[in-house]
This record gives sequence, C-alpha cells and structure tokens, in this order.
Amino acid sequence: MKAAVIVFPGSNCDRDAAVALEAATGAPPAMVWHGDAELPKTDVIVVPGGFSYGDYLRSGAMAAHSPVMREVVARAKAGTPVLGICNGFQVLTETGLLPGVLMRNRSLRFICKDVHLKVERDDTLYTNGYAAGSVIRIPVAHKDGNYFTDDETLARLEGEGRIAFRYCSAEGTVDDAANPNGSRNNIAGLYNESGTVLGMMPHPERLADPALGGTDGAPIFSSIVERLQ
Amino acid sequence: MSGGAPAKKSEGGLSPALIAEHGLSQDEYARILETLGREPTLTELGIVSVMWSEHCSYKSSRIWLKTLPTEGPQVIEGPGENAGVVDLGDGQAAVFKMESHNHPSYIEPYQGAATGVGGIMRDVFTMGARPVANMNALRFGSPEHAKTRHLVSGVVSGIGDYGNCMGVPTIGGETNFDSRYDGNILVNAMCVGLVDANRIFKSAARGVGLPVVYVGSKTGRDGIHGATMASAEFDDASEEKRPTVQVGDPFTEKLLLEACLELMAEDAIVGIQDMGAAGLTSSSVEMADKGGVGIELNLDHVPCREEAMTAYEMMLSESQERMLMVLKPGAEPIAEKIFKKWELDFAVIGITTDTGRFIIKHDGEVEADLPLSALADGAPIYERPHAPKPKLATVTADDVPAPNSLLGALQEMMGGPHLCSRRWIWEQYDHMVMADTVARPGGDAGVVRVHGTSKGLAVSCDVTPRYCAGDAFEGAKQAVAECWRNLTAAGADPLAITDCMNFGSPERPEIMGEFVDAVKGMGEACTALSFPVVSGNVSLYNETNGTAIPPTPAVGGVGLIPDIAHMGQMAIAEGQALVVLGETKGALGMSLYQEHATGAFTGAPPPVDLECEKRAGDLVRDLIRKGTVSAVHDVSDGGLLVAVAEMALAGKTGVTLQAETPLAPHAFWFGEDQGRYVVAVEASRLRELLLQAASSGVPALAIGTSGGDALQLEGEPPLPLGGLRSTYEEWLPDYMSAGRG
Amino acid sequence: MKARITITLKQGVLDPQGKAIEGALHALGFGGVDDVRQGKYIEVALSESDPEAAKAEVERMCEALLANTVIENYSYELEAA
Amino acid sequence: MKARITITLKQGVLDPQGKAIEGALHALGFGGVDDVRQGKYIEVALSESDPEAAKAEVERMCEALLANTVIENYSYELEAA
Ligand SMILES: Nc1ncnc2c1ncn2[C@@H]1O[C@H](COP(=O)(O)OP(=O)(O)O)[C@@H](O)[C@H]1O
Ligand SMILES: [Mg+2]
Repeated sequence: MKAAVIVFPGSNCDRDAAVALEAATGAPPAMVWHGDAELPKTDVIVVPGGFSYGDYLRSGAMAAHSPVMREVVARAKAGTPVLGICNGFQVLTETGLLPGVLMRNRSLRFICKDVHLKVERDDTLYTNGYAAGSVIRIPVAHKDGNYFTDDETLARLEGEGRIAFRYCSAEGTVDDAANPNGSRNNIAGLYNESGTVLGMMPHPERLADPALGGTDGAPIFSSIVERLQ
Repeated sequence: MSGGAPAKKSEGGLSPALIAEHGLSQDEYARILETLGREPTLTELGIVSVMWSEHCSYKSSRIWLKTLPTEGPQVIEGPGENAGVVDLGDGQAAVFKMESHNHPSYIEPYQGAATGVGGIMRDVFTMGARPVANMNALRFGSPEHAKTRHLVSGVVSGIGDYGNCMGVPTIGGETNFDSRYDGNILVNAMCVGLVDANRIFKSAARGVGLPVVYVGSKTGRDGIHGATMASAEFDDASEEKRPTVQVGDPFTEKLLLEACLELMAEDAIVGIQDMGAAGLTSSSVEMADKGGVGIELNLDHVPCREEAMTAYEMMLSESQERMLMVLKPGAEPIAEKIFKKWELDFAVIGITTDTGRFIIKHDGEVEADLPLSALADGAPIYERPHAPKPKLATVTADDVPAPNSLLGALQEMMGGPHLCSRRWIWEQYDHMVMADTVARPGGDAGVVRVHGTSKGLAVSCDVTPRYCAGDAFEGAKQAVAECWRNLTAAGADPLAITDCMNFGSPERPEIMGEFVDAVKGMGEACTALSFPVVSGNVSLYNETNGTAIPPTPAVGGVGLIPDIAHMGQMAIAEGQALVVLGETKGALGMSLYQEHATGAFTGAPPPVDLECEKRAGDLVRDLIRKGTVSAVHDVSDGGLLVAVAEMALAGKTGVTLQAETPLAPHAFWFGEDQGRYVVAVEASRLRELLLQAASSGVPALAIGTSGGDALQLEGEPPLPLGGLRSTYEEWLPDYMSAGRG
Repeated sequence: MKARITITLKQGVLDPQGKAIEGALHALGFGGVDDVRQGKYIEVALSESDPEAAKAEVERMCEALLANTVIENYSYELEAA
Repeated sequence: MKARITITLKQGVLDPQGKAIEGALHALGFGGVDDVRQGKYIEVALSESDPEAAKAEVERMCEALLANTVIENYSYELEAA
C-alpha cells in the first residue's frame, strides 16, 4: 500500500505522520512538496499538522489554495482516501472537501494535552480497528480547533452519521466539560459524504508508539491498511 | 573590492551627548579616537558601540566567565560558538544554549518572548543541529503587582506561538513569582538540538575572496539601538517615533531552518552565523574575527524592507530571522536555489579580504573602515570592583513557628504561586510535536527520545532566586546541583550545562560581588559534579530606579538516558514503600515554609554538600537503571512533604507517612536540605534498597507507604488527594482569569 | 489604488475573540460596552488604477482567499493611492 | 452608539501576516498586488449616546486594551446605533 504526505511551507507534523504511516504500512510514504509538479499515484493521502504558511490569514487558508491541493481535491473527489490531521483538517475545510470551519478555541489559547474521544462508528475506512462507542485517548495541540458550522449543516452531518469522533470524558460522557475548544456537538473529527475523507483535530500519530505513553492513535493507520490492502 | 576611499566624514563632529547615547564612556571614546587616529563616522560609532556593548563584548563579565570549567571528555564544543556541543555517542551530538530576552519582554511581552525563542533556536540550527526541545525559565513579579498578569499572559503566548509554529516541542521550564522582579521580569529561553557529530557548523570565515551571503528575512528598522538618537537624527519631525520592538515571524524562521539544514547537507558552507543582537554588525565582525580575515560589505545589496535605510540603520538593525554565511567559492548557485525554493531572500553582500579591516560601503561611499582587531578582541575589559556580601545566619527550627497542621500548611502552600501546578503554562506549549517526547512537562526533567534510537535526552532548567539573594555563591551551587539532580531523577547521566546570568548593574560593587560569587559557586559545583559549562549568556543592568533583581544565575542542563526503557518518573503506584535518600537536617532558612509561617524569607539558604550530592545522585541513577525503584522525585522547593505530595498527585494514590526523626516535625517535613530524593520501592525490595544505600554511604530513611486516596500523617486529619489536587491545579488558572469578565 | 478591506463574522457565528474582549473591557470598568465583534482589516496596495477594474480585482481576492465566506462577510473601500 | 475601530501596525513594524497574504495573492495570480498590511477591526456597541463622551471612552479603551500602542496605531469612527 502506498501513502503520500503533503508538505507545505510551515507543515511540522509531516515527519510524525510519516513515521506512523511507515509503522502501519511497512514502507515510508512519499513526501510531496507543495510545489512539486506531480502528486504520485497513491492509495491514501495525508495532509499533516503544523502551521502551513504560518496560518497567518486563517488556519489552513493559504495552503488550501496551493496547486497541490487542487490535485488532492480532484483525487479525493475521484475516491482516493484523504486524511487531514489538525492543520490538515483546517486545510480540508478551507478547500470545501469538508464542511464548516475551525475557529479560535473558546479559551483563545493554544491547548496541548491528551483528550478522550468517543469513536462514533467502526465501519469506516479509518475506524474499523476500533469498536463503535469506545473511548480512546489521543492528544490535541491547536489554537484553532473550535468546529463551527450552521444548524442546517450540523443537522445533516449528524443525520448522515458523518461525525467520526467527539470529545468526551474518560468515562465516555460527551458534555461541555469534556469539550476542550468549544466545538459544536463536541465534534473532533468529521467524514465527507462517502466516508473517504476524514478530518480530525487530535493527533493520532502522536500516540501510536508505546514509548510515547499510548497507542490509541495507531488503529487509524492500521485500519486504512486493513481496508486497502 | 578592497581599501578604497577613506571613510566619509561625519558632518559637524559627534557631540558628547551622541556618544553618551551610544552607551560609550569618555574613556571608551578616547580609545576609539586613538585606535582610528581620527573621529569615527556615525556608522562607525554605531558599530563600535554595539561591539563594545556589554551584550557583545562581555566587558564586565569576561574575566570571571573564563574561570568556569568548560572541559570534559563529553564536550565537543565549549563556549565561544553559537551554542555548546556535547557527545551523545553513536556519532551524534547535542547542541544547546540558553539566552535572555528580559528587557524586550517587559516592554512588549508577546513579541519580546517570541523573538527570544526565535533567537535561541537560530543559535542552535546555525550549528547544523535540528532543534528538538525548548525550555523556558520565567521570573515574574509578585502576583499582586498590576502588570504581572498581563506579562504572564503575553510571555507565555509569545513563547508558545513561536515554538508551536516552528514545530519544536517545549518540554519544560520553571516559573517564579517574586516582587523583586516587578520592574524587571526575566525571560530565559533554552533550545537543544541534535546533530551528527561530524556535521557541526561554525562561524569562522576562513579564506580570502569568499562570498559573504545574506539569507532570510529583509532588514527593517527594528530594534535599532540609540533609537532616540536615530529618530532625532534621521526622521522627519512629522514621522511617528519609531518603535524599537522586534516582531517575530516564526513561519519565516521555520523556512530558514529547513533551508539552512538543506544547504548544510551540501558541501557549500565555510562559516555561518545568525544575526542576533547587533545584527549584521556582530555577525560579520565575529565571522571575520574568528576566521582571521578582513571583510568588506556593500550594503547596496542588503535586502531591505523599508525605503532609504542608511548604513547606520542597516548595520544596527535587529530584524529577526536572518543569517549570514560565508560560502565556498562557486557555491552561490546551489545556495541560491535552496533559499529561493523556501521563498527566502538571498543576496551576496560582500567578500572576505586579507586586509584585516571591516569595510562598509553604501551608495558609493565608504561608511566605515575599521580594524577588526579593535572591534572584537580590542573591546575594553573591566575588572570591576566587587564587594563581598556578609554571610547570613543559619535559621533554626525554633526561629520558625510550627503550623497547627502540617497537612493544612501543605495544602495552603501548594495552592499558592510558588508551588502550584504550572499546567496552565505548559499546556499552551506544544510539548509533543516531533513525536519523541517521552517525559512531558510536570516531572523533574523533560525528556525527548533521540529520534530513531532508544536513547533519551533529558533537559532541566533551574535556579532558586531566593537562595541566591541570600547567598549568591551557595545559590549558584544549588542551581547547578538541582539541575544535576533533576536530570538524575529522570535516570540520565548529566552531561553539561548552559547558563544565563541575570543580574543588576555591574557598576555597583555589591551587584558585581553577587556576580563574582555566583560564578565561583557555579564553577565549584560544575567541577565537583563533572558537569561543565558549554555555553551561556549574561544579562546585566536588570534594575529599575536603583533596585536590582535578585541574582539569578539560571542553569540549563542536558543529560543522556542510555535507554528510555529505564527512565525515572515521579508517579507512585499503590503499595510502595517510600524512602528519602540523602540527609534531612531541617534547613528552614529561605524556605517556602518559612515564608508561609513568617511572611518573609530570611537567613542563610540551605548549603549544598557536593560530595553528598554526587553520592546520592549516583546511587539514584543506579537504582533507576536496575529497576529497584518504581518512582523517583528530587526534593526541592517546599521540602519533603511537598515532594511526596507531588508524587502522590502524579500517581493518583494516597500515602501514609510516619518518620522517626529527632527533628521538629515542621523542620523535617518542610526543610529544604539539598541532595535528597524520594524513591518508591516494592515493599519486598525495601531491605535491598536500604542495604545498597548504606553501602553507598547515602543516608536512607523509610517515611511511609502508598495507598488509599488521601495524604495521612499521624495525629492529623487526612488530606484527601482530590481536594489537594484542586487547590494545586486551580491557583494559576484562577489567577489568570481574575480580571477578566 | 489602495483597497481597505474589512472582514467581519456573519451574524449568528460565534465570536470568541469578541466575547473575550467584551469581558476584558467590562473587567476594566467599561460598563457601557454592550457588544463587541472582532474582525480583520487588510490594506492592499494595487497597481491597477482604474476603479472599476480594481473593484473587480478586490472582490475576486476576497472571494478566493481573504474571506471565508462560510462564516465571514467582507466590505471594502477604494482610494486613489 | 457604535464604534468601528481599526488597528494597524505602526510604520516600519514587521507584518508577517501581511507579507504572507501578499505572497499567497501573488501565487493565486493577483500580480497587481504591491503591498499588503494586515490589521484588526473591532466593532464596539456602546450604551453612551453623547458623541463626545463616546469618543473619549473609545480612546481610553484603545489605549488600555484594544491596541498595543507599542507597535500599533488605532483609528475609529462613531455611528449612531
Ligand atoms: N515556564 C514553564 N514552561 C514549561 N514548563 C514549566 C514552566 N515552569 C514550570 N514548568 C514545569 O513544571 C514542573 C515543575 O517545575 P519546577 O517546580 O521548577 O520543577 P523542579 O522543582 O523539578 O525543578 C516541571 O516539569 C517544569 O518543567
Ligand atoms: Mg525536580
């Protein structure tokens, strides 16, 4: 299975994503520089975390307009799986591949800590390695992770089962106290209509190695391999 | 390009006021006249003034810094380069340094702290290393002071935003509140990088006729010294007074980092130096001086952000995110290609020469023509008068009243500014990016795995300013010892330190006395612990209206954990026996309990016995590596009871304490005797541990067992862990949110 | 020409920054503050000198990049440089 | 009354945001963009109805909180609500 990681000026979790992908697929992914003319043919594309273009206008806004993203959008529309993590999620919303926006955290502060997530479904490309309803522990590290969309879209997302993860307590309670950033409906991750595109604020690649204190993030990567191999 | 016309004359001569505004004394100016045999131009005056400033020349501190131990088998590069380098084995090395950004952070906390972080990272990647960990040591004024909250908020978000954007984890630091910093906060930032030991880059520009290349951001009128003068001289009367604050651009710095590392993989660079304080001036002078060559710059080629910048302004600008390089002949195209790829400015702005002169041309004129020897080594060196400080009396247990309840006092202390959790700070720092952080903030040392290996790099920042205020010699010793102890508690072999010497005005003999004492104390501890100084920074004149900060010799240490499978950590499990290693004598002078009980810090700080320190640390490291102990924490601020409480909170388990001691209970539990650790062992291995301690000559005393969900001391009602955790965790967030709606 | 572009959040979109500023103003004793909204201000210097063409260009910029029209509105003024 | 406050960086202060937006606009093909500066825009609804008093209040707010006068300038317009 072949994976590609897109690298923008200012990406900084590209290596971390590559390490996790290599652990899952057994081969190092292609690292694709945003200015590279060609995006190689791959089975999955990862848009990693970081601060593309410094996140200076809006998080992810400038990266979303880079030429390589035009190609990523085209591939995604043709069915290639695309996983956006943190800044990658922000980029995907700015391209319109996923609805809504990630606004400034309600505390207005950057927040880096482990959070608990409720896995909503276990029948998707990305989550078949988890049990639906299970609670996993994965870190977040962002200043703009406050998911917002209008009521109508929110209702549609809920109705279509497109929420991937919700912030919850260690016991699995989804409530405001467990919401680190103010996201509507505690949304931490979201699928596109076909379930082939996933955007999520937490960083599964940071807890996919026992030496780092946990492996709850690893099934995201192994699920993809499981499904696509 | 060489020699050329004599430097242009400054019209009308330089007034004494102008000279004074450049921070030059009359004697120093006379020395310039003598060296040049003529009056300097304005640009030359600016260049000499920054090169002879305390910041660049270390003129008050140099003779003392030279006395510090800087060598050891592990040292690859000691002080003198942009950062120190120590050997990690397997062909790898760690590059690290700490630096202050105190004054700018007081003026504009967000940008001041951010650019401090940017500057220290440049020092590290200039040497070819990829930064892998940041730390920050912060001293704020009293929580009651009107500006403190604003300063904490700005400094922390500035540090966070810069490091987070760079993608370098900030894995720890330290934070103090003390009214003596009300008017002069301290922001000291440390960076650690990783490099292949045979790919270390230095700054010397060896070779004549080589291209001098400018890369990074454009130059603006940021942070130009003597800005009051500059605005009077150069500005239209109508123009607003120019701000001297530098704004950080972490995105550009990230590009600069990647571009530099990419170029460093090629065979293109002779020497490289970041443009930090005194920008283009100090970087070019240092490169030429170290390479033993002359240098000639043509400022017409300097990428400028603003119109009509003068030579004076370009030479003194402190615009951030810039580097100067001397390339191998013919390497320009490859370098240019890389910097263009990363969308950074690239310009050949000069050439190395064999004239030994520093020549600056602009608009067809020679703006400066100075002998390099006068700029670097020719800077004045002062042996300033220093007055010793009388030693303070030892405080005994009788001098400090006992509390009604030890656990009650504990809870109050842990719910206050000195001991409360710093989580509010470190959760604003990305401490996990790079996916190698194996010990996050909150413990004794932060630890990052050496990427791709099972080795760990442990890092800690330490100094206890109240000890230094009482006795700078013992305080500096203690800072080194505590840093060594924190690394040890993580299971690391301490390798070397960097320091940041923050003091008041060296022109006052009592302050100079503190400085001298601190250097001596630091040197003594470094020697005894084989923990040499490989880099550092001095920040003087931290005073307002004649009131100086307490002497603050901050120490940043790096240690190596051979295998992260054997790392020390402080969370205790249930069912463990707790033992304190090292001798408890009940030292209450300058202790947090003393202040809690009496409202003041007085008397002599706890002394450090370096031999005992070494024995206890070596034992602890061995116990960690053999797996004898399941948890370790050093005893520092607040004493034994605080150390145990921190371990209990980390492990989410209660403890029941009792100890046989002839000391008064408050002296035993709150005394801040040095050289101690609390360790947890399986009850079945307690005997083994006590025997090993005895044969190592380290006092060991069992003080209790873990279990339950409260702290318990005989004769007192239990203190539930939940309540303790709330007071401990809530103080800082509550403090920071007070004053908001 | 110079374009002065103001980008504001649409009505109904939560504005955490505005709320925080409002709270801080109240805490500072500015009791008469009823509501605060934060937006962005961007100045763009254009080489285009024809107002109509400049207008079209600014609108394209706003739609393409400067504003996220899911949550933001924009308005602008043009001024001869 | 309503105050529309614009906060801009002082002349000569580095504006990384503006520079990055400029780069992105160029990359998107907006070649005629010469310079971009980014600032903040803040709308404050005031219960004060006297223009002079409102003016004084807005200025105090800007000095005390809204603008970082070390590096920023502010300007504002008042409008009857
Ligand atoms: N400014 C800061 N930034 C990041 N971490 C901090 C900061 N201040 C304190 N910490 C963290 O909080 C914990 C407690 O700090 P401290 O009491 O100074 O530790 P120690 O006594 O072991 O030196 C440490 O893990 C330290 O790294
Ligand atoms: Mg410690």
